[in-house]
Amino acid sequence: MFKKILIANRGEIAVRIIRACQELGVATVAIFSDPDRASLHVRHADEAFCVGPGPVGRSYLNIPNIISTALISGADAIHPGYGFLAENARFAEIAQDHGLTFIGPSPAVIASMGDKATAKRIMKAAGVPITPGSDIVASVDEGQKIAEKMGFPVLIKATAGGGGKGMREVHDGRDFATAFATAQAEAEASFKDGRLYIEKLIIAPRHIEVQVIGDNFGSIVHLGERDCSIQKPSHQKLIEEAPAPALDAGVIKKLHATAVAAGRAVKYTNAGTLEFLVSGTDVYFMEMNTRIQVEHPVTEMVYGVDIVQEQIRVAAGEALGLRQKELHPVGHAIEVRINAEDPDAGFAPAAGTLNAVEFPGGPGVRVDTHVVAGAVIPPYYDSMIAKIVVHGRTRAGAIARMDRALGETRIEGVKTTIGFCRDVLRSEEFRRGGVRVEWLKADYMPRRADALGVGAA
Amino acid sequence: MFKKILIANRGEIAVRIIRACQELGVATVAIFSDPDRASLHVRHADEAFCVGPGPVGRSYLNIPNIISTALISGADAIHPGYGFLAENARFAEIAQDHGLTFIGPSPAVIASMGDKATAKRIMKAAGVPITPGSDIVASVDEGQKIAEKMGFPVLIKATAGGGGKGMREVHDGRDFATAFATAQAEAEASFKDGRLYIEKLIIAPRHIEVQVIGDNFGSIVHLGERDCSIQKPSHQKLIEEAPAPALDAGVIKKLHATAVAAGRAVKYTNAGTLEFLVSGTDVYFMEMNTRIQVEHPVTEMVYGVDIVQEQIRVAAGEALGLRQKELHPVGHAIEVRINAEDPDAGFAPAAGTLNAVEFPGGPGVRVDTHVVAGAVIPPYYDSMIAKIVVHGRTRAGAIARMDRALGETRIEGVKTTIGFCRDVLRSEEFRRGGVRVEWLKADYMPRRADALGVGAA
Amino acid sequence: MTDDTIVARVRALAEAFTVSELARLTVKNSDLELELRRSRPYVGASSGAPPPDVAVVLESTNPPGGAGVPKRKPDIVTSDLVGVLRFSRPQVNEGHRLEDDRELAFVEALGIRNPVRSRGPGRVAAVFVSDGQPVEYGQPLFAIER
Amino acid sequence: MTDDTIVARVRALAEAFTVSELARLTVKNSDLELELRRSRPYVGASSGAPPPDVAVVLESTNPPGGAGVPKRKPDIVTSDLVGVLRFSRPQVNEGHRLEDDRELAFVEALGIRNPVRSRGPGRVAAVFVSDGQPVEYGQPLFAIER
Repeated sequence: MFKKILIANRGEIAVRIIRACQELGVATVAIFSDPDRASLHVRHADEAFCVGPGPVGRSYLNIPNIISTALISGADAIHPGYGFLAENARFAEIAQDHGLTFIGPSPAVIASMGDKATAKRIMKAAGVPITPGSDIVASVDEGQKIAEKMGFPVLIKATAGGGGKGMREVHDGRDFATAFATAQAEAEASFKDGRLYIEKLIIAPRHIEVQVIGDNFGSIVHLGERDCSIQKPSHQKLIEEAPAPALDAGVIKKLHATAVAAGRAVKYTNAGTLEFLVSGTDVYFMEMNTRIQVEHPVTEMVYGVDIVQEQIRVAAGEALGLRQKELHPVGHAIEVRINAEDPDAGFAPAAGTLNAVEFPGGPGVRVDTHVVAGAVIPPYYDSMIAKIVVHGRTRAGAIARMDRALGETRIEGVKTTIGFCRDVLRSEEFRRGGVRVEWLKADYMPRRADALGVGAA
Repeated sequence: MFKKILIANRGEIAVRIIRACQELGVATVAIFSDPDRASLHVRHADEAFCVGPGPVGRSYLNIPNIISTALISGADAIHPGYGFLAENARFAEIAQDHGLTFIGPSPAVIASMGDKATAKRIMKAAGVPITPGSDIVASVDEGQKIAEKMGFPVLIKATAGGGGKGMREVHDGRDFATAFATAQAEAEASFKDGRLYIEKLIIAPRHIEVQVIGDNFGSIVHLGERDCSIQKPSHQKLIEEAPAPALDAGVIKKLHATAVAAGRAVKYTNAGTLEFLVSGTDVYFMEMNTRIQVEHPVTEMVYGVDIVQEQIRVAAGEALGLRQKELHPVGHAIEVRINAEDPDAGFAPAAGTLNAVEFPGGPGVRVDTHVVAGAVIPPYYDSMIAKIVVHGRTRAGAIARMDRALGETRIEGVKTTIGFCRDVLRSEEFRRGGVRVEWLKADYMPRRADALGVGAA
Repeated sequence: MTDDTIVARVRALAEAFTVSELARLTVKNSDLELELRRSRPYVGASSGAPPPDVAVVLESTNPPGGAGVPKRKPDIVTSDLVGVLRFSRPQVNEGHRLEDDRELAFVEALGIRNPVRSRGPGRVAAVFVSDGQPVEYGQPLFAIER
Repeated sequence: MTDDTIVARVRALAEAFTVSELARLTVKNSDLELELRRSRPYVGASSGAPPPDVAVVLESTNPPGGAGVPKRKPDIVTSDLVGVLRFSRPQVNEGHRLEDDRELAFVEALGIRNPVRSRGPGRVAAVFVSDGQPVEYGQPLFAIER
């Protein structure tokens, strides 16, 4: 086991990692930027070094200062958390070059999964289902043939596309030629580049992801799936749960098997997540995240596994202590992200001082945060200030518990997502379970804006 | 289900019960005494009524005011929590007479289990093993015979006894006559009453208790055992855990079966606990507590069951939703009681103002409390200010987690049990598991006092 | 001092007094003079007897004002019980003069009418409650100027 | 103002300045006059270039004291890097007069010696660090009176 780990991150995830280290008996080194001096991660760590001013480029992305901190403090490993340098293969390499263990997969795997095209190619070769897509289509006739073979509906997309320009959904073969011509004309006009390709249209997909963890000896297990379909219009996740509700048992089995097969194919080590779009019984690989994720606690709660501790253990060269046969989810877990932002004003971030901070407690409630009353939310970083996670025997019990927990939560001084998320949890669609990714933006938010009499985001 | 429940209690258990009600969608009425006006249970409840001044006789034991509060607020049930009126059969009866459901067993069961002699007689008749004991022994010869039949070691006790006077341990039959004579002389001298009786001496017992819960239709299940052997010299519990460590599987099975059989014998309804002394593979019934217990969260964490919600459900006439076959403990849970008292001064209670209050968070940590920063600990009530409960996959993991959690806990303004309990958790004996009840007082505390250079408690 | 402050101080002192062995307690400082007397001996909370009555005399000791005489603070009559308040007939209102000690209202609790008395003559300075209202322990009901 | 307060204010202002597009920033109020200048153009944090140097001039604008002239607050030279501090030879000590801009020390980080310069002549008013000490970003190293 490591003697001392440097945590190359801030916020709740830095606190989370320090907790895992403490429980493993490993000393911790925190890094912080000037405005984070009073943050909980600085207080909880054994040592803490200021690595730069507020802007991330000069502090949390300041590779020389971070590596230097690791070296002068005598750390033997670096945990990158999520965001910042977590999926920076170069950083992982530099760390290794300086004799520091990077707690994550190999730089090569980080790099290949970081490039979406490479990742899809590798996954396709490993037999993982990906969204079917063509190369550039030379003519409308060729396009028609490809689309017929792919099966409708399809999406005609401009290679130079963006913002929906030069994009057309086609649900019936008879409409293909017209749609192709319109898309081409629009692409020409918008980008001066009329080249098109065709992709299978995934109808009303849900965002389902599977947690995997592997060791250096070829063992790899999955820790089930998470449903992360409640996303802001910017596609940032807002509410996550495990297991995925209202999902066919066969699909769940397929997701788990696919995730483990994909992990094996890339000889994956450490914790990672395979993100899928799920539509009906169809499953499509989107991307693989080669790091711990914000929403990992819902998995921890249903599997009773400390994923961050496992990350550290396998990085230290221990064999995975988890056996797939012994891993069964118990009950249901939900996470709500408390962000300092105004959901009814397009989730505009709200910097400021937290005049009052009170978090919930009692049975089945977990709070991960780095703030206390009086904390200042600096403008430089993401707006998440806490994660409230609950566990219940049933999904309905977990929803009731989250409603109760959010009712106990009090944040004063900045607008937050608390009330918005509480309302979402109370909606009939969420309670039924299994909403598609677009639901929040396309259905829920306009309805809410109408009810509140405010402009839609 | 009930519409509105009055919580006839204060402190963390009142908050705990309000949380269960909220998750069940039941409205809540809090009662409070003048000095508890700012307590969290008052803030979290839907309604709150002051029922009297600080002294418990005029507030939390003020039956007329409590029943009147229930009636004028339109409550249809009363949850008594623990302590105060929780095991007062008369209160349960009065509540029922006023059309209020008392959330607990029937007044008759409360009364019979509340009288220790009656409880032992009933349990003995039901085949539950109790500490063997004789009636008054007429002569030394009769005593010798009884002792030989019981098997040594035995305890000779004065019927008028107390404080160890007139009490003698006898480990060998040859020493009986002398010990009997000495005890008799001592009892005569101390109490002017030389009558003696003989009890089997339980060697180095552990305090193990079993949680049961029954419904109104004859279903009863157990939720496993808790080890509560870490007790203050006053025999108040300080650290509890589930499951019991270092305990023979056969003994555990016997405890569970005995508890369910005992519950069935008294037609037990609602939640209750059977307390046993365990010595080697021998098990002796001590008493049954006919209420929720302080340490119920360790059971909740390993079984994933909300015991307070179950109490409310069965009291509302629902059939028990728990099947014994589906109830399996997962991992290990430990509870530490944070009391406002000085462990190194005989656990002297410390009233005062909590200048700073910070509780731990993160994975596997549960906090039950009624205090926030600035709270005043009134002198009228027990000194417990919070319970920190942790869950881990293994006992070692749970101990490491508790150590971490206690390290994050900060209470300023009064002395607390935090540091003391942290030291106990770090001791070799606790880590090995299975210490006897007397260990803390007889071994640990003198050793600690020596090390600290302070007088033993 | 606001009325709320007075009520809070009276409550705190009355509580300390109630659990004490004292028969009479007098407190004087710059802005408050307060005397607490038992109307009958304290018999203990656990005996099931009703809590002892506490008579409260409040008097300002501020330097005399424009009128040349100290203005007396009114007595606050509070509820010892949780129940529903009912006015006694004839109903007293603000400004009403009480010739003698009389029953102003009763707190109905568990079917029993518990009288609330004026504890002597005076002028009803304020009525804090309405008929049929639930009241809690210590809740101010009437203010009486002596 | 204590030195700590000055350092904190300088840091906050220097940070705001660094991310701004400004070439020069002057702040004056009752007890502090501060001027920030870039020694070379700001090229952006993500370019991999070292962070821009910031020259700090601190001057008290308190009314003249007994001597009749304002006493200048010293410049605080801080570390831009995390590393191990080594004094340059010959080692400067408190009271040392610097004729010109010179290298006072270097911060050794990742095997590279990063010089710490006096940024002009002056008198070494304080040395806050010792040889071989780990230093963090923004840590005060020397105070120089101009």
